[in-house]
Amino acid sequence: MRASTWVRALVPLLGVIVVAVGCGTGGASNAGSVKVIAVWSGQEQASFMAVLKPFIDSTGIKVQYESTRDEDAILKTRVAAGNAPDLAAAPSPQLLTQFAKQGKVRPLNDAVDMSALQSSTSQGWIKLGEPLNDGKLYQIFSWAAVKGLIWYDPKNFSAKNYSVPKTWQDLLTLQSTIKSSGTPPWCIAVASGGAADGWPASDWLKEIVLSQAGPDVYDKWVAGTQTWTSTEIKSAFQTFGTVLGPNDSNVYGGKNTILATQFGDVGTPMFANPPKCYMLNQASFITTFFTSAVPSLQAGTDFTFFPLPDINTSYTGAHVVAGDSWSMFNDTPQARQLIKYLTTAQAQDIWVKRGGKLAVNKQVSLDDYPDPLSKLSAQILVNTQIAKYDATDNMPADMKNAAWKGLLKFISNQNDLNTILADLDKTQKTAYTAA
Amino acid sequence: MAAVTYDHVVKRYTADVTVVKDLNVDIKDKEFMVLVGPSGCGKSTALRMLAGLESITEGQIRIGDRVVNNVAAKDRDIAMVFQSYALYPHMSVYDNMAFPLQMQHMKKDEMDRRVKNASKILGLDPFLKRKPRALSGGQRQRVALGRAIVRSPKVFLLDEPLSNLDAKLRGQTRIELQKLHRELETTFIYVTHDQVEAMTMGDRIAIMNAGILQQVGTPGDVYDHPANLFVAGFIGTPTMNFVPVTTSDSTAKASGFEAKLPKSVPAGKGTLGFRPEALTDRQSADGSNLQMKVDVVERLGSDQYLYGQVGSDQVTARVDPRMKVAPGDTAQLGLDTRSIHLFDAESEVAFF
Amino acid sequence: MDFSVLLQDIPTLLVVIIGVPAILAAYIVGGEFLVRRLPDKNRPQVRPWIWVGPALILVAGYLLLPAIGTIGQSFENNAGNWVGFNNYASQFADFPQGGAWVAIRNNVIFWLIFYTIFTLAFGLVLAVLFDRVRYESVVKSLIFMPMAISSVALGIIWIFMYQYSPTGESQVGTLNAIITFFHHDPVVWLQDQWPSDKFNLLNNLALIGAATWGITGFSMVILSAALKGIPGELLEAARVDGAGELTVFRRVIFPLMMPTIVVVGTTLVIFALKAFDVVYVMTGGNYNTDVLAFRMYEQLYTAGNSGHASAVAVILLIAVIPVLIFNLRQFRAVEARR
Amino acid sequence: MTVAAAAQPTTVAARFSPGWITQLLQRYMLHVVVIGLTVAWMLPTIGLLVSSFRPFALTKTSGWWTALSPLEFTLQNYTDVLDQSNLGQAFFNSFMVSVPATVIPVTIGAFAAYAFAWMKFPARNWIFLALVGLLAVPLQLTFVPVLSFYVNTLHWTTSNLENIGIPGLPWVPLWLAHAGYGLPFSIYLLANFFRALPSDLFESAEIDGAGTLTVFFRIILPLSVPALASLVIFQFLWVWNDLLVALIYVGGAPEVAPLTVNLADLTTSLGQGSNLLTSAAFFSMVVPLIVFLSLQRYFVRGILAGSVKG
Repeated sequence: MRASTWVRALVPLLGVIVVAVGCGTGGASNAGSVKVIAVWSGQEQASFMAVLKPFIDSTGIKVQYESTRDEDAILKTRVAAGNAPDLAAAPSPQLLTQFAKQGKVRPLNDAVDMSALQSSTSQGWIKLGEPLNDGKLYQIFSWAAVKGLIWYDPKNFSAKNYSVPKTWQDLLTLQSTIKSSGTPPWCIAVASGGAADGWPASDWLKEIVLSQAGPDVYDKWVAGTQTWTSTEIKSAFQTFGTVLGPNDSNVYGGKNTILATQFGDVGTPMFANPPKCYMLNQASFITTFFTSAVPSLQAGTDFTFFPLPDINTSYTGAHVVAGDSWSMFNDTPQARQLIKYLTTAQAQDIWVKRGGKLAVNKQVSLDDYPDPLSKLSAQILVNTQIAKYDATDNMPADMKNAAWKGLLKFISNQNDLNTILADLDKTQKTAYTAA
Repeated sequence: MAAVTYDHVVKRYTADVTVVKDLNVDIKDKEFMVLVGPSGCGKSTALRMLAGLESITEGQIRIGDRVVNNVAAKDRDIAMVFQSYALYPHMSVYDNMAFPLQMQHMKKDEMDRRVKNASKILGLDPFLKRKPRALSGGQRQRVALGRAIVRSPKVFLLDEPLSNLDAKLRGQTRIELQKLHRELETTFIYVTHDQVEAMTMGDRIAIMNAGILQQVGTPGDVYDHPANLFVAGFIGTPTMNFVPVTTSDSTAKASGFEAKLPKSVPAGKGTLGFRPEALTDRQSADGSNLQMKVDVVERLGSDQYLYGQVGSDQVTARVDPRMKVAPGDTAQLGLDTRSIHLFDAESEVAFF
Repeated sequence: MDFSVLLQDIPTLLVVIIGVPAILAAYIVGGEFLVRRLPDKNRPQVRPWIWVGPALILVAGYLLLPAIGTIGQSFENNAGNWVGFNNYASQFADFPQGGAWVAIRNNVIFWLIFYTIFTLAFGLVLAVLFDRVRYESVVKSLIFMPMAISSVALGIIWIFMYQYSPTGESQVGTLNAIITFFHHDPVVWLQDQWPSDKFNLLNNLALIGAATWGITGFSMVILSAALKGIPGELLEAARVDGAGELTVFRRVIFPLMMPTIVVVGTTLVIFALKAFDVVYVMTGGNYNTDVLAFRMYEQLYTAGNSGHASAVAVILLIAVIPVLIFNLRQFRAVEARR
Repeated sequence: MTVAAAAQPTTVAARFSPGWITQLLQRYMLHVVVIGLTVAWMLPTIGLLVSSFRPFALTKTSGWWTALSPLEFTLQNYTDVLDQSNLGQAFFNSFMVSVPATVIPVTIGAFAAYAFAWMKFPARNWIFLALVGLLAVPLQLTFVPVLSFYVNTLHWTTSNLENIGIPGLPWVPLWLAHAGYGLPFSIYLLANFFRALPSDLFESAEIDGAGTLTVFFRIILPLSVPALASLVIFQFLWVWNDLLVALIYVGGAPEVAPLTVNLADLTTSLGQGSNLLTSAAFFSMVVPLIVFLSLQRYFVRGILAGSVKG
């Protein structure tokens, strides 16, 4: 066949394409739209969509929501390539702070009604949104979670006549009482599907640093000016060591189980009969894992929590919190409208009612929380005297990862502490300048 | 239907690798020309240059009057049968044969007629729907021929087409090919390393060695009057006897005998050549007789070959099968000096 | 759940399914059409570029230029200032546990050797064995099945397989269930400290095993295609010559499959050097299971340090060079045989 | 064969060995080995399959092999996936992504492989080597430069491509990306295959009057069906299962996001709903398996047999 034959054969095909192209559904939506990227998928995405619904209905603005588990990679690529979304929410403000430093996100001072924000949100949360300390607001927090909650099964406690510890000493006593009864007191699980392994252990450390060494050390630690080898941080590790016990003997299954178990499965041994451990430390969201693994569990009767007792009484009422923060990459009217909406009690209330999150906005009524436990944690959030944001989440990503990995090493061999801390110091030197 | 001319053709791959050196051959229209030579002598390259599969470094190749150096293979009006047959494995026998005609955009009925015709000539009718893998070696070979025939080309090129066949089939096919040549009345150019094929099939033979054409001529010519030592040794089985001699005037003195030469030659060193059939048990009239110490006796029924020593030279003789001789005997043999050859020791060119 | 959209948009799908190949065919036919307008002499000079052109443009745009940029970036810090070999120095610092050493060891020793050999060997053995049974297509499809599983799902499956519960508890993970069935203590596959806590082999092998499981279908299918390309007469001839089955395999099948084995082997070596998914999903590079591609990813996206990331990527590219030299020899040899 | 031969130690024969036992062993050994290996290979998949039908709570406390006693199966995981994901749209999107992203690199790769295998041009071997070397480039490194080229130079983003209204246009960057990333492997595999085809076939075709195109379409492609089929499968699988490249180039918007993105979204950022991934994995496997099974028959014995061998 010569070329001409091929050409003849192709003409009808090309015709089809041209016709198809011509018939394509043209036209863009004129109502305007906002592109949003966040990590929420699955049930969380459904909740977020419910939050957005009244906004879309009233303004007609289309919200193009993209969820991604790999937010670091996706967002960094998009932003670097100049294809940033209009708004992004991140579970770790550090990512957004990086963009603030690079000048990729817009200050929000004009975008939102600052006076309204100040009246509805505590100063601490607003302060967290000004990471560059230049008086400009780069991030706005919408929902939060309380960390450092010690979960237990009240039926187990009453069966053995254990009482909820009020002081750190009480906790240590309870710990050894339980241990001497033949059951390890704690359940700890730090696996998180690969890359994020280790973060649940950091919850312990952060809480201990804040409660033992106080908010100033905590802030310096986050900022990278408090070395890991300093006595304060080192003794925080050692305190965590007393919880773990020698060779992790205070924990169900020892180090192998701690390292190999997914954090969501941490509660399963506690609900076994007889219980294989009595307590675990997790943030407020862990309840959904409890109930999906053992659907018969009832909040309040089968599990409840007490806040981690204060280690150093001079810092009473100190708590680590975490939350979702928002940044604006493109200053469009639609983006402004949406971020403003997200600060309102109306918007935050919707997710609060659906469960799993606590509102940052003080105007959200405590009565809107769906169960007594979330109400209790919301109360802690509101009443906390010293609220500090999740330390590792606020460190540069490199530092954060190194800290998580260091904790994994610490769990596998507590005797390596000095080496681990020295390595972390090395990372600390580079991580803060790199980004 | 066309003559083919190689005119000072050279094929060079790199500066120091020249595979065909200054090839000059005129192949007449409708001639069956065989290119023969040991493997690596450049004969296939010469054929592939003609086919248009290799570029020509220097010189010209003409088909008819047309210089084809820069003509694409498909436009040279030739057909080629490959040693491997090169059948398209995914096409039926029919499609294989029709393929070149489809390439010419031939009308379907004409194409059909030609394929049917070729398949009849070659006896392929029962196999037209089969794929090549369902055919025997001989049948595949005929399909390859058929694919060449259908095109009615000006020139047929055959590159060792029989080397993949067994001995018996090869003999038959040799005859079929000659018949085919007569029927088609087309120029055939046939490449082989087998001198028997060359001798039996060629109208003329072109013998090549190391890229150089040694001699062109009819089989008889080449056999009886080899141009040089190489041709003499290459053509004929068992091979010609070569004995180093010292010549003076018209006698040649070897280590074990003396031979009378038909012509006088300058005195010096040379190589005397004679075919086994020139050395018989009949005594020579001119007294070129010699004694052979027999090592091996080979009886073939119609012939009897003696392998042995004459003086210090290894020699083969063809004697009457009735002659009684055993290894270890000394045989009295006569050399027929009418059919001896003498080659220059240096240039290896034949004096006669 | 709504499949109606699928039906609704089928015309679009058809346009794309027909249109894309049509455009590609139009390109090559059109290109050839133009080539034929050229003088005879120029055609062989122009034609190859028409045929390789689109491929070269795409590869240059998506891989070559970014790769060149990467090499440049590996000598710069984040601010774009020239830092010489500093980025490399920090990768090679603190032998044997610091910098990129663990990743280099895992990639260049563990992954390169075990992954490549396991996959080739399994693929070859399965291809040869399956060639001799009539239900070949069924077993082949079953072995191939893991290929159809995405890396995320593959990670989930193998986290399942390797799951660990403390000694004495009922094991949920398949492998530990088998092991404890034989009265052995359960093994912590992914964290194990064997043979020593600075030199973990077992958990690297566990990851490599999971990756091998996923990719063996690939090597089996290609090797099996090559095996089927070997003419039966050749094997019969060898058998007639008195060769045993092992000899037939060693002396006839294996050499004839060699070109294909080289292709598959090269691909696997490169896959081994690029290993990422399994590590990312299953261990996150912890417990001495780091690999270069994952380290690069972490440096790039987590640490936000493009200089370090680029240096790691360049190390990875350099590791491929021996493979390239081997390939160059291989196709020179093929060329010489023509 | 090797196993069957090895499984018959000669020392046993000396003691107790009625001939028929040895024969029986020998005859069935192959099948035992083949089926044994296959079952062992499938164990992880079977585990996943069984788990996908078990209630989530049970999978946390007991192994999948205990599923028969007590018999407790549920379709919950499957119905949840159907309810929570937008499978219809996602399947459609996946097809819109995978088909062209397979066709383009395989076709363009075949063009180039033909040139690399059978045409002469300057620096041919070096370009080819560079291609193989580029196989090793970590894709993550290329995202920013490529994407910024789209955005800053061509002003192409998914949403404005979508707005033009030509069907398939939003996916064009993704198609080309997959083509770019898949081409080195396509070319490497095909060129090696093409190179192994007997040159006599092409020369014969050339004399028969076939042009470059005819040789390519009527001889090379039909003869390379096994290689093309394998390549199509691999490229299709790679694209179908890809998550990261899709997220980078088209994003996760439901109108364009392929199945992988959709299924990954079934779990929350904290990992809740991971039970759905078991059933989701099977949803995502269906199409690749159909593709494999339908192409399977092209891996036939000896497509070259009878072409050039005596």
